[in-house]
Amino acid sequence: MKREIPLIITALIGIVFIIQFFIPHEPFHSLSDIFSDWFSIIQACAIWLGALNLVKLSLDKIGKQGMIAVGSAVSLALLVAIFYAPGFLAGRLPLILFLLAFMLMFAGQYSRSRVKEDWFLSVSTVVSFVIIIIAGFAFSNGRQFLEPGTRFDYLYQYVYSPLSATMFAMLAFFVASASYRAFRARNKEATMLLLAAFFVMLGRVPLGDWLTSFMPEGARLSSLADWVMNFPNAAGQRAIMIGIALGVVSTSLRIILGIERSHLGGES
Amino acid sequence: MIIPAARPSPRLASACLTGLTVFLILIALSATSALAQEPPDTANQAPSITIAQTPPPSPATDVQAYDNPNDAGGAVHIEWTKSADDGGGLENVAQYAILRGTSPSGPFDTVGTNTPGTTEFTDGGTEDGVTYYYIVSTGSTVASPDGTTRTVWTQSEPSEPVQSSAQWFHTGRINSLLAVILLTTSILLFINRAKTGGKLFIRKIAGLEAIDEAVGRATEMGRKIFFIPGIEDMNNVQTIAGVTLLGRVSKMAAQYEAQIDVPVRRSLVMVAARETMKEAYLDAGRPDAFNEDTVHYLTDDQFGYAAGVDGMFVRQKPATVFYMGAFYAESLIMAETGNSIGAIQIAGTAMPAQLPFFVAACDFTLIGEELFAASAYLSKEPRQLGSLKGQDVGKFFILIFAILGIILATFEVYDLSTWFIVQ
Amino acid sequence: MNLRPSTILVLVVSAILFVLSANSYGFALTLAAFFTLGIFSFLYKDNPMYKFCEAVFVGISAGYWFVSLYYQNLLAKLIDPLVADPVGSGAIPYYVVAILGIMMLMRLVPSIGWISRWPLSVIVGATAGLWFITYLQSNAMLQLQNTIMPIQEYAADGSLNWYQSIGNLTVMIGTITGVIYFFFSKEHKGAFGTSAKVGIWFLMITFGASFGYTVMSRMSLLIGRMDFLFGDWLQLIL
Amino acid sequence: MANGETKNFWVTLMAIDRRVIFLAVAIAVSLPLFLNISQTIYVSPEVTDLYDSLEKLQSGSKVLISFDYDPPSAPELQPMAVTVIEYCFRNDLKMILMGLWPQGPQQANQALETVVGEPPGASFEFNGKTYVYGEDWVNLGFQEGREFIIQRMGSSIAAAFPRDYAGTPVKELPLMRGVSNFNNIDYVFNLSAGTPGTVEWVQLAGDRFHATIGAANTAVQAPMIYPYYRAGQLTGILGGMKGAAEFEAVVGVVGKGTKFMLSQSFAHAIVILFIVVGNIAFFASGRKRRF
Repeated sequence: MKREIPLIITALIGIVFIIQFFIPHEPFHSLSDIFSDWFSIIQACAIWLGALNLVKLSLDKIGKQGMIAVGSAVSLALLVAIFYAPGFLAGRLPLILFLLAFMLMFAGQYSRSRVKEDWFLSVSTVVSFVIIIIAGFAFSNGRQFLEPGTRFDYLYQYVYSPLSATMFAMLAFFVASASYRAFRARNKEATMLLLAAFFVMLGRVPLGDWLTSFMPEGARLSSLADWVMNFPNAAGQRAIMIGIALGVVSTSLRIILGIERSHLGGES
Repeated sequence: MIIPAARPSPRLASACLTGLTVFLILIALSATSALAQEPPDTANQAPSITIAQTPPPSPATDVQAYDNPNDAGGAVHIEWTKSADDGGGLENVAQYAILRGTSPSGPFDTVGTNTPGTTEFTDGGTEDGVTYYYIVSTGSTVASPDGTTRTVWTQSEPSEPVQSSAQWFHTGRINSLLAVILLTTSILLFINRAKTGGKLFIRKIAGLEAIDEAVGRATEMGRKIFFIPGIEDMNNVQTIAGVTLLGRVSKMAAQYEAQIDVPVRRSLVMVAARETMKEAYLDAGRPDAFNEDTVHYLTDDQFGYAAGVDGMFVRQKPATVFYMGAFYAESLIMAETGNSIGAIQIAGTAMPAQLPFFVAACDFTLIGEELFAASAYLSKEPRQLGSLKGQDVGKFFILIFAILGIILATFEVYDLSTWFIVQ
Repeated sequence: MNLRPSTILVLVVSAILFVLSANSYGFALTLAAFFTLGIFSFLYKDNPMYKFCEAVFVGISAGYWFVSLYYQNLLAKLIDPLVADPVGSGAIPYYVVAILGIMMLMRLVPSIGWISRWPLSVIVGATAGLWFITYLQSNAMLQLQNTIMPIQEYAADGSLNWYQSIGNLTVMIGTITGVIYFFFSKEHKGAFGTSAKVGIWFLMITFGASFGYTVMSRMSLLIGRMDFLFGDWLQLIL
Repeated sequence: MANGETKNFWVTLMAIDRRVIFLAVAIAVSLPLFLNISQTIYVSPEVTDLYDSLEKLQSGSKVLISFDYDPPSAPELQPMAVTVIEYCFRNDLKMILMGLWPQGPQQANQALETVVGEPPGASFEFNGKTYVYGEDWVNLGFQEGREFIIQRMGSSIAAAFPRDYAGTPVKELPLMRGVSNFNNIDYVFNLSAGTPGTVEWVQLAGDRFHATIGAANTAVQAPMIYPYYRAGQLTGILGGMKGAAEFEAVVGVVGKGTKFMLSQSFAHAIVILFIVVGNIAFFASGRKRRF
């Protein structure tokens, strides 16, 4: 039951998508459309699951003190929200459901909470999560929550964007530091790699052309970088691409036929 | 191995049967009640069309409508010859409107428009089995005396009657079907042969010898070995391959009495890695030397994990570091630190964006599929071995066709490339 | 860090009030700059400020997805159609997927978490089925198709286009030797071994190009942040 | 011993604090933002090809622009988004905006705002012409479902996106009348930072449903999609910040891509310098190993 049915579902749905490619006739066309829609919704639920799991984990770390704080904050927020927007309860079913679920989870965790060092961080996570949820569900004009100027958009532009963008911008520093301390022309292969990287890095910025401005046009670094990208790079990428494609085909086949089951996660 | 091999069982068979029944019911349902019915097209609310006498553009001619090929029905393809005033003549064509009716005398409703210069349109809103007639109306914009603009239209002759229908086989995809059959059979055949104990040859993989040497070095220096099985969970094939290689490294370490340390990011990986190591130590005849805490969970956070591993590197100064599995941006941070403390580093990953950094920062790198090949070679696991061989069959045919095709094309004998176009 | 619950409460309430009331553009930019600098502070060393920003990031992004998915997916694609037509036969698939979606969320309850394998197998099966075809078609067959071409290519005036012809030859050799390198059923010896060696050179050039481009990418991200700090926030760049 | 001292010098140099390197990078990247040096932008063929394919579109053609990226990749992709939107307005192309990443529709709105100069709202004046939401452009919003959304769009766009980003049913938007699937889309412009992105658009929209696709990519992803460009599965590639600058050059706008090129030059120069110095120090300090 725990293993067989998932295997059958996997096989049937996989086969429908393959058959549909060769047989455009019904019912395969409609089935593949239905399954595509299912995919979309289940995937959304999976991401919801991830978000809720995160809250659960954080709650686990918060401990009693923090629980009281967060719990009070949430109740307070709810109160503020109700007074702030009359008729609030009418069109905001998901928010209320979420808050109820949150309270339940909260109560559940409360009974087996352990105080940990990083509870302040967990509180921050939970509070930020709750804030954007309230902003999104209660104060951003419902379905028009993405319009410029809503509170949801505000949080997106001034909190979410800088945080995520800076997180990734840090990689620039790490790349630079690694290029100083780790990237060595230690053998023929690495030397070749670094040389190609040089040409591409220089050729893809105006600096490269400026350095080789004594050369005739067409023989400057930018043209060389073009050539590297369009021919040897394309060739190497194509070889990798073909290899990966065959790998994907064989993995998919094994999954559909139930030979590969690692996605079902260990024992039943 | 960690994953139990597939075993057909009576329970499975009965479950299959149940599933098939459900499936058939679903099909029946969809056939009778059109499950994925889309809301009706609102196309006939298109702007009303004025037929003016002056100055009319020449009409489009030779309007041909036929069933859109290789589809699930519900679409008609329309082609026409451009108006004489489109790209010539008066040069006043602003757009084409495509109109559809159920009798040659009308009424006709607009189903879509297309830009000047075009000669075809697909109407995706037809009902199968209904006879339609199409006309193409050529529009040009004229200014009225009061300053506003309006569109004047000239209609073409109606097309011959047409019905849309669904096809049972997509004729442009026969080559694809052959490729599917070829690959599927060869992969399944090889898996089966591996299962029944047939010998399957896999070439020597240079990275594997480097592993032995690196483990030996750690013993000589009396320092630790670190093994990082990537940052993905057990559902990633790269992690599985990484854990298989961990088995090999552990066995060597047990034999040489070298110390090994495995920090992981996912709890499931921790469980799998412990199992694998326990088995490897048992294999090496040193089950007593295995300590479960060798494999330990750090944190789920990507950069937090990298920072944690970094700290361990700096404090414990390992002689050898292995990176085997799926990596993202943190690869760089770890490889840099490993390099700065002078460890020998061996990496293996199939993440294309991280490979360059591993090649530049590590002493040896298993590139892409080499990771899977190494894992298959070591584990002798029928699924992995068989798939690898099956893929090799695919590569073999690709190589043959490529070389043959290039020769034929260069000497202008035959264009083999047309065999591989999939519609 | 040892904050008392009362302090937290004050912080939280002020944060919420702030979200509800603040709309001043200048203040918003400072807020954004605060988070930017907070993350960058990690470069000096790991510190509570960074950890706080990271924690906020984790919470905000989870909440962002949560809200976004509700309105655009679950509401538009599941609840709307069910509300519009709750009893028709067209509603059956929606009920099925609603159940599957709930099964997915059941993972939150460890004792019946296994039921989430059902919806998971829909995801896995669909992906496997679709990829099986798309990768074969786009990444194998069509790539092979484009590798098969005459080496020589002529310019419009009928003369040999050397640049393109040499390029074609490069692509052919690179692709073929690269595939040979990833061929595991034959020992790398003799002519086959030489080809594989050429293949690895091509792969190295490819990785070099990737390397250069990745550096380019990472640096661009940093430039974007610096532009924000000095331009948008401090208004130092004209 | 002199030799020993030199060796020590290199060893010290190699062990330099990471924070010094970080500071050097920060300066190299920030300083050029304040400078104003004119640079010649060389335009590569893959950008010219993409521009030519856009030029072939008649006025009134429908262009689908998919925003598959989030704020971290915005420095690279936002300038391209702004330029392509400006191009569409100039050439009277109808725009259908959408996102396979949830942040996409908001990035689309921001790009529109950059071009128009104010939040676009329901209609606005631009270059003396009035543009109306629903007739000249639509924003379909985001749908989760990765490549399955593209697959679904192949049979019905209105089914894949039942409502636009603001909750209006897509069937009620005049521009979407007569747009049933990719058959009625003249061009797909994909701004992509990863998965789902260009690979999926090529595999499904391009190869299966025969749409014409132009790709704008982050530099990390760009090298991997060159085989598609060579095989004609893509009309062209804009890769990274340089691609953005080149695209601005061919379209004839001066945007952030061009502005940031100087910083980019400095950044590349310093990375190359680091690699060279690091390697010299490595080999001079004699830390070669068996491998």
